Amino acid sequence: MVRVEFLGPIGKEPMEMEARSLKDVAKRLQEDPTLKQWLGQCAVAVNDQIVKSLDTPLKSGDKVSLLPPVCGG
Amino acid sequence: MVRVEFLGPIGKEPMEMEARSLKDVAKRLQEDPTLKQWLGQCAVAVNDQIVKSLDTPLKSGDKVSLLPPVCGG
Amino acid sequence: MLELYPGELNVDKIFSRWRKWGEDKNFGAFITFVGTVREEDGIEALSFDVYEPILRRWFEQWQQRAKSRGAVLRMAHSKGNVPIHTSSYMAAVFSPKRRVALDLIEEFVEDFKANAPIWKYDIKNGERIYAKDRSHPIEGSGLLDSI
Amino acid sequence: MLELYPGELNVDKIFSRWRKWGEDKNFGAFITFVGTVREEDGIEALSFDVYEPILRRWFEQWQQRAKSRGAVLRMAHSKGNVPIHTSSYMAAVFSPKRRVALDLIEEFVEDFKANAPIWKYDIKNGERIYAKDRSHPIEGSGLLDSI
Repeated sequence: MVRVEFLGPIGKEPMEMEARSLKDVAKRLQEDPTLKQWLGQCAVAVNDQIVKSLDTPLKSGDKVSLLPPVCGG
Repeated sequence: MVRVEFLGPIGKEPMEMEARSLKDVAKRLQEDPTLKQWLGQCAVAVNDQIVKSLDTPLKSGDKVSLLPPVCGG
Repeated sequence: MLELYPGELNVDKIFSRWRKWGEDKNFGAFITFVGTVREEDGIEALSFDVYEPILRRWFEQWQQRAKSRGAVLRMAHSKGNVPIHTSSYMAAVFSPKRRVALDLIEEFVEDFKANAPIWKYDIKNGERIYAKDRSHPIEGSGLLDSI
Repeated sequence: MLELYPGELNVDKIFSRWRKWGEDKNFGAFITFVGTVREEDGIEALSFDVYEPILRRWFEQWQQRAKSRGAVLRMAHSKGNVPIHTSSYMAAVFSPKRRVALDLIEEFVEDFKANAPIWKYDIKNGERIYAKDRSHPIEGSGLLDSI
């Protein structure tokens, strides 16, 4: 099981799911209508490292975070 | 009479001289061997305005200042 | 070197502490940037969410970059509500000479705005509204929508 | 907005006063530059001559330039001796948004170094030695040697 967290304004409770790569997570999240407006704008981190490839492998216990558009300062 | 002042490290007392333009001042100062090392490196102000032309006219009471290389901060 | 505070920053106190830290380290240049909440569009305050683990990694990468140029970075940011006319963000560079400090403060502040994992909300009539229009997708966004 | 002090600057006090002045004026960005005397080549202190009338004109031109971009500049500088590890120079920009402040602090500090009528001396074994090698001829220098 991996844990998916939704940061900042997404305002959604974390989800647990089976996934062997980020591609599995993407497919699963695309089924969720409440995330439709967010997926195209979010960066993704695996265990707090920003990643750039859907082929990023996942193992049980990994944390996937979705980071919506930012504005610090 | 115009008054010529030597700023910062030049360390020379002010001079009074007759001059109708900066060209007159230049000619007079070029005769002074103690200024030889400074003239080529100094900017010039008339009444505290930096000027860029030797044709700048002067009248009695004007102040001419020589500004050697600077390093503030 | 990265400090997070609930609510507004005590700017003078942080400045003074940072300056004192650098005092005996032979830095010739010390630049600080202070970001203050502007009164506009009838807001009472801004509010911030910070995701600390990624913010710390992002900051440490910048600290390494600064170190390779002989400089040191410091940063402070607020979490939660920050009233108008008070400050939510401070950044600083210490360096031996001015050029590196002038370059770094600009690069660091701009990258902070583009990539630091911090989310901003307007507080209006007590409501917390995501500042969507002023927010920027982090580099690499859209990955999960790309199949 | 231009302050001259005998000896070293009280950096914290000047910073705090400047910041308070800007506090209720709805500036979103406040950048300060602090220049500190480095220990090098066995100097005890630096020493400065300032020619105030031209410095004030130079500063007022910059203030007008800043104003046309919605910003305000402040500056403090020492006259006379400033011991190592203490500060001789502070500059600040207030502006509504960060971009103008980042641009202006760089342009202002660089032009200050190139053109402000201030002369620097090393203090070594009690002697005051003109820092000739680190000094820059002001724009337009050499006029009186050009015939």
